[in-house]
Amino acid sequence: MDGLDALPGLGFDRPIFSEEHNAFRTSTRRFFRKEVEPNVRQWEKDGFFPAELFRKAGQAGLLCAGIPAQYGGGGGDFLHVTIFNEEHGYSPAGAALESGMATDTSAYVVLFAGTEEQKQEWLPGFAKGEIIAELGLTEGQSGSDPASIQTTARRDGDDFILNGSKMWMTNGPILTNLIVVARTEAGTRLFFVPLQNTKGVTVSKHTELMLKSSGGVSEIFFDEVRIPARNQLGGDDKRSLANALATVTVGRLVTAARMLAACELAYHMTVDFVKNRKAFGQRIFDFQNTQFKLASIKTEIAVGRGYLDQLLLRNLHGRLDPVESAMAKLWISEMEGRVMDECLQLFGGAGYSNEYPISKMYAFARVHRIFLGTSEIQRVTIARTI
Amino acid sequence: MDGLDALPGLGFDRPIFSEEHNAFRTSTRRFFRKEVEPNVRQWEKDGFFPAELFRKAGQAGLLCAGIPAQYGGGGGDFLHVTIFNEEHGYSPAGAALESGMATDTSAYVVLFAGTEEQKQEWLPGFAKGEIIAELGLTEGQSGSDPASIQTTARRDGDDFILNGSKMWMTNGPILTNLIVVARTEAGTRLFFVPLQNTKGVTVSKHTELMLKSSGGVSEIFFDEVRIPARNQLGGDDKRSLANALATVTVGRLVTAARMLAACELAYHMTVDFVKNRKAFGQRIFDFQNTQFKLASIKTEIAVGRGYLDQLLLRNLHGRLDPVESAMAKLWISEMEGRVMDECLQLFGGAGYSNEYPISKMYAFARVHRIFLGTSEIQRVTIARTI
Amino acid sequence: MPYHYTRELFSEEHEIFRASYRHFLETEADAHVDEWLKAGRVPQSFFTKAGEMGFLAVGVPEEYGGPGGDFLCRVIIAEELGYSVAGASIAPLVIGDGVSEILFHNGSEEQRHKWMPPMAKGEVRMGFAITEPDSGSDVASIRTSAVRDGDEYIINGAKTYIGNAAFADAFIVACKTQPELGMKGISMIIVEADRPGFVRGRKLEKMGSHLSGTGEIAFQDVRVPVSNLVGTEGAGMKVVMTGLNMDRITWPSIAHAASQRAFDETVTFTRNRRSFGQAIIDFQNTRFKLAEMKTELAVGRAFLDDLIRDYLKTGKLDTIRCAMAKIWLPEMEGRIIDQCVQFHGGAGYMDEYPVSRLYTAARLHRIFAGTAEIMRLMVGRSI
Amino acid sequence: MPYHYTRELFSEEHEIFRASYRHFLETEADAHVDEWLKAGRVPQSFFTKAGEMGFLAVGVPEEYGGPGGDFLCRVIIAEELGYSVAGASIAPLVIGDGVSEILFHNGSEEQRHKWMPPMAKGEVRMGFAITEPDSGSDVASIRTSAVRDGDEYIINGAKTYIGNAAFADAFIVACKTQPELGMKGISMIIVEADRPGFVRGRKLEKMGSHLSGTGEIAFQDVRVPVSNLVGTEGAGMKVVMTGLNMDRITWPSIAHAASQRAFDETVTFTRNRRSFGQAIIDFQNTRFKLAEMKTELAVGRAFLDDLIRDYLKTGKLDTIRCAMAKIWLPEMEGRIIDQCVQFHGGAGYMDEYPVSRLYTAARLHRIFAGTAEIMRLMVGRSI
Repeated sequence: MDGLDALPGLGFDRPIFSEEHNAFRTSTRRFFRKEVEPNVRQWEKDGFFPAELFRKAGQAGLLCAGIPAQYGGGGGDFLHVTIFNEEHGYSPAGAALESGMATDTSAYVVLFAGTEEQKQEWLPGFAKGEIIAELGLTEGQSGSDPASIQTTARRDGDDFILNGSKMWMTNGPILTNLIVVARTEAGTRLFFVPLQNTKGVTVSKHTELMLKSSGGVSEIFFDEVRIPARNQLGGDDKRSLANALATVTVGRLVTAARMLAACELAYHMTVDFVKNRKAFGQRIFDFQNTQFKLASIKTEIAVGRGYLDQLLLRNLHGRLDPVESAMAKLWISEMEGRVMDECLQLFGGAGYSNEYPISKMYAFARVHRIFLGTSEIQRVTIARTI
Repeated sequence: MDGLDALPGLGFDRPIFSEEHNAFRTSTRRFFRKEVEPNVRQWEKDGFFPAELFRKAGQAGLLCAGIPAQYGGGGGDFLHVTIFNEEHGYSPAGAALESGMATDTSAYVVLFAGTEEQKQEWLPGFAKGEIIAELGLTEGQSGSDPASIQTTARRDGDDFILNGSKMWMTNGPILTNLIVVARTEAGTRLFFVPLQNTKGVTVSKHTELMLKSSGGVSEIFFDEVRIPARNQLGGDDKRSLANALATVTVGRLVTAARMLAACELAYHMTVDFVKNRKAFGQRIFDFQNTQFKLASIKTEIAVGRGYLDQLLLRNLHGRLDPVESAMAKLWISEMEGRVMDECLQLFGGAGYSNEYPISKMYAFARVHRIFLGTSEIQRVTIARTI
Repeated sequence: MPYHYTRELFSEEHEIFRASYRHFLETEADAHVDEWLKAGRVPQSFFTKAGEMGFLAVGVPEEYGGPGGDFLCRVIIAEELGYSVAGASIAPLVIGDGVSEILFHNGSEEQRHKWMPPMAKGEVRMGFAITEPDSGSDVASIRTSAVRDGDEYIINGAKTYIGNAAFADAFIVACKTQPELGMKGISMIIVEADRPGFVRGRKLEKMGSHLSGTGEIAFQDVRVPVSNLVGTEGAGMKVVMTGLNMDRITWPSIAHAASQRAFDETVTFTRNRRSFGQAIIDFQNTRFKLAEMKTELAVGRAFLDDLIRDYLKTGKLDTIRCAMAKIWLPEMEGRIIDQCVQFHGGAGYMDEYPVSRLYTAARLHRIFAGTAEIMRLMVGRSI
Repeated sequence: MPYHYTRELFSEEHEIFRASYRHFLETEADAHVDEWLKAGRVPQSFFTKAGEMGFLAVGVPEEYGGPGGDFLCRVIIAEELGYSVAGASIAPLVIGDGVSEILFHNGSEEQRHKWMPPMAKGEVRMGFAITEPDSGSDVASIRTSAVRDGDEYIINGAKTYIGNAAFADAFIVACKTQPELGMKGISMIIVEADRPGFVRGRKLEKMGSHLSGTGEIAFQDVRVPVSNLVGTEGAGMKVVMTGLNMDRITWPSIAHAASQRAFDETVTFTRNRRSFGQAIIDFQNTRFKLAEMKTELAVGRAFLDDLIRDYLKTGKLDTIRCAMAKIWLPEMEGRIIDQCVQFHGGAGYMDEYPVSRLYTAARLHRIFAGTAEIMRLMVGRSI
């Protein structure tokens, strides 16, 4: 697990990656080792990790690795984004960053839904880590249902005036932009809204969550916020919302990849722990209960890995049925819940304190069955295909 | 589900098969439709399905499809055997045959452990369905642990004399041969023993099992049974037992394939049922509980399918870690237990009666966590690799 | 090892009743059940003996020919039957004598005097026929009709999944007397099996509980006198309900006892069977799983005892708590017996070991007498 | 909505005690817990008030300065604390007053007179220090030593995961006085926090239960008088045991009450929150899952009531049944609160909703006071 080049998976074949992917993985891992892991405890004390981290990641060529080079991206493919997210999951500091490094998904929103000019104007900023953006969909009472959005954008000459609020905005305190979904006279549209020094924008202090991390979410309020009309994502394209929401597959898959990597990390950490701790004169590993639990965990992870790698490949070749990403998100998040729970239990009292990453990984895992569409919503989506 | 050519899976991509594989699948499916399904109720009444079924399967080219042509086999690959077992699982009459059609695994025992002469002499009989054989490993008190085998073979001139017994011998009443694992002075060896008209061989009436099927298992006793020395599988090769036991991977994978296919069948049958039955004025399908359960089932099956197909491919390319087949057998048999249980529940009272195949599929599934190594043994095996 | 129950809930008299019922099951049922399974039915002699001993129609007072037992006698019968080896095969058949209770509570004096004495003697057995091919648990959608014609009803329709269908001498049948009233137009009518037009349909083969004689019955212009009406016209659902709570403590009690039996069998089996040089019980995984089962059995016992205590105090069973028991105990039974089969290994799949039969019998308990889903609907509505 | 309990187990006097403790928690704890969480500790004023009201060291008789409560008072405290919002943050701290009970049962007259009055007044708090960095639940392997030197012990060693480590005024410390005797060489010795050489180590940050002050303590040649020995030399394990069964009904009681709180919160939340045009509670999946939770709560309640009834009858708690409760109730709590968080959606992950805190607090309950694995070992051995 310690070598930068070793894949901290279960050791089985993953033939989906090229040499170039593996090199990208090494750079990403080095970044987490060098820039994140030594600093994360301090950031927790500071209250939030610095925006600077994005610029460093951009300089290292880690952001927008799957976005075409013509827009300033790395010109790689979907597996590059996946690898970045896997390495987030493989890092023992991963949970302490919350979902903070997953901004590539919002770059995809611009890529999928923006006009040519907008892509050329904004995407390079994403790739450099200068733009830190989120898709602003969820509101207090509406959840993630676009049909019930209350935020409005009213046309006023060459501008739009925004009113409303968005919840659960990851990286709230350091966000530079929000891609706000709002109702207009013409229908529901998206607006690329600068947040810093914009009149009428208020970003709440980040919300107190179950997981105490160095990242977090905020609520963001818009009170008569004036935005130039050219910031309307995709211009007047009626399909811009649908195009933007098509990134949901990207989001679900890379999150599934991050969760699964976190399970593999938890497994290895737990194996290390139980092989080094003794109770009643023998290693904890030597109890049959421990071995049976670990065998079950290893099996579940291997099954999830086999499944997910197949989907990643299918997505790379453009043959993924959208319901498959829903199933992957559903199953892997529920599997992660079981795995983290069992691993924490094998740590005993040590698992509950923050001295080992497992306690935060457990608390982080709990939100995975809720965000990006709850397990219930995924089941509704899947059931529609039956 | 009704077309002979449609894959009764979940409809997702299975790129591992060639056109030739698909044609083999169609033949196999036609065989189950024509030769098995209309007759199985009668065979249940008769007490056992006829040995004739094997000869018909042989004539149709379905047996030993993965065994090299030089030995009378179909000259196909491991995926052919897999397809044969999948089609057993996809057949609504599959559970009523018990494991009865899985004799290809014993052909692999000869292929893996036999001498060249033995392969040439015996394998064509397997392929024609004239030889119906099983590997005789399990005994009353020993389970499947080769170290504690009690059956003995003592050398007497050009012969061996066998004494002992074997349990859980699938197809007992119609078996022509048993590949008996026995202790000799030189170590544990295997003997290809003709059962019919052999002095000293007694085959018990088949055992009363939880699953009431047209197939079944027997106990077979050897009392001073005289066998020519040339029937010693692999001759004096010390590795013959290890070679024979290497077929365990074949057995676990094709059984996993059969179980997973049965899950897919159960899923489709259940969807049909709940879409056609009403309760309280609406279709059973329209209850949210039904939809959520089916969404979970569909997801579990899809995950298992993604996992297993990856392993099948890896095995085809000779890159399978043996522990992976243990994990597949463990996970898919436990998943099958959950799926059959939930499907039966959605059938309600109808699911408990034998009018629908689900009741037998449920009872068949129960043995899958026990045979070919219990779930506990699989966990022990997996834990050794941790 | 006999069934462990909470002794302080029972009187001395109940203890005697329990001991004699247990002895009866051991000698008259467990010892013969394998032959019965081969023959496909329980012989009349069993019922005759059971009647002589006072084990049938237990709740019926002596003046109507019954043994005059109380609620706790019913509980004892459920527990001991659940714990017996034969129970896995015969319980739905034998406990089906709950029909006598329903008929006693709802029937006319004439009906009581006519039916109770032969039922208590084991000479006559009745079935209870509600479910139809297309109705499932949704009683309102039944289609069997009873049309009044003078002093008679003319009955037409078909019923399925009826316990004791193959053997019963008469059935209490749910019929629509006023179809336009839906649920309120249902009446319960006694139909004797020897009436012209009564058709005994197929016996249904099942996964387990092989001796319950489950099957189909049908009515083709069957004429019965109006005096066969149980209770009043349109009161069918009320009649059905009188048996429900009792059913919903009976089956959880059977589920608990059957789980306890499987547990006890498994402790013995894993003590005696060795693997890798040690008794199976001495593997930590075995002990941990057995510890979980023992815990669940204790927790479930406490809940059932609470229901019994409630009944002894109030003379009633709370519908929602019974529904909870009908959810929880059979699901516990499913978990426990599944694990017991697993610890038996291949033996657990062979019918000569009780756990194999207990497993297939248990699967029914989450379905009949109100599926786990219907129970969840009920409890869910109470929130 | 207050906690539902089984009223007939409690007397009128207990009802008054419960009402006043509930009121106390609402006004003095629930109302302030958010400030306390920011400050990172519970203020002295809370303990002073608790002492004045007679809620500390409840089991200690009046002649030793305690309120003289009984077993049921302890149960009431556990239930009400478990049900309160503040409980998720403060329960291990407040219930830590069980130390007084252990000291009272095992201490000398002198120790009782010295420690009980200030503990009952809330002026002094004690910690109970067994676990060491390398010992886990395996008490026999502790290494902290106490060497006799004249009238003193010289103590050296380190303890971790000690509740109240950050705030307690004194600790009852498990030490090896005769290392060669293993388990039988362990003694419990009171160490005051103001002794030279006593080091309060790090406060350990945890997933939840943020106010319990869990942390490390260490001893560097700490000298205490031999009169600080609790009980006799080598009787350490006996002292530990006197508290165990009580712990093992306290935490299951808290687990049940916390689950009930989460359930009640979820019913309210899903009634008020709408999705796709209807209240979340009206989705069938919600009602089915709530029905399961309500069933589990009823079943768990019955088991706890049985233990209480046992105690009231015999004056004792059965070790194995307590272990079963310590397995089953916290695992039930895990299932229920997990599902409650799920039904809250994103809100369930925000600490302003009680279920978020209850979830992280609950995770500890399967670990401390004997892990679920240790409990399975014990129950497994009893088979």
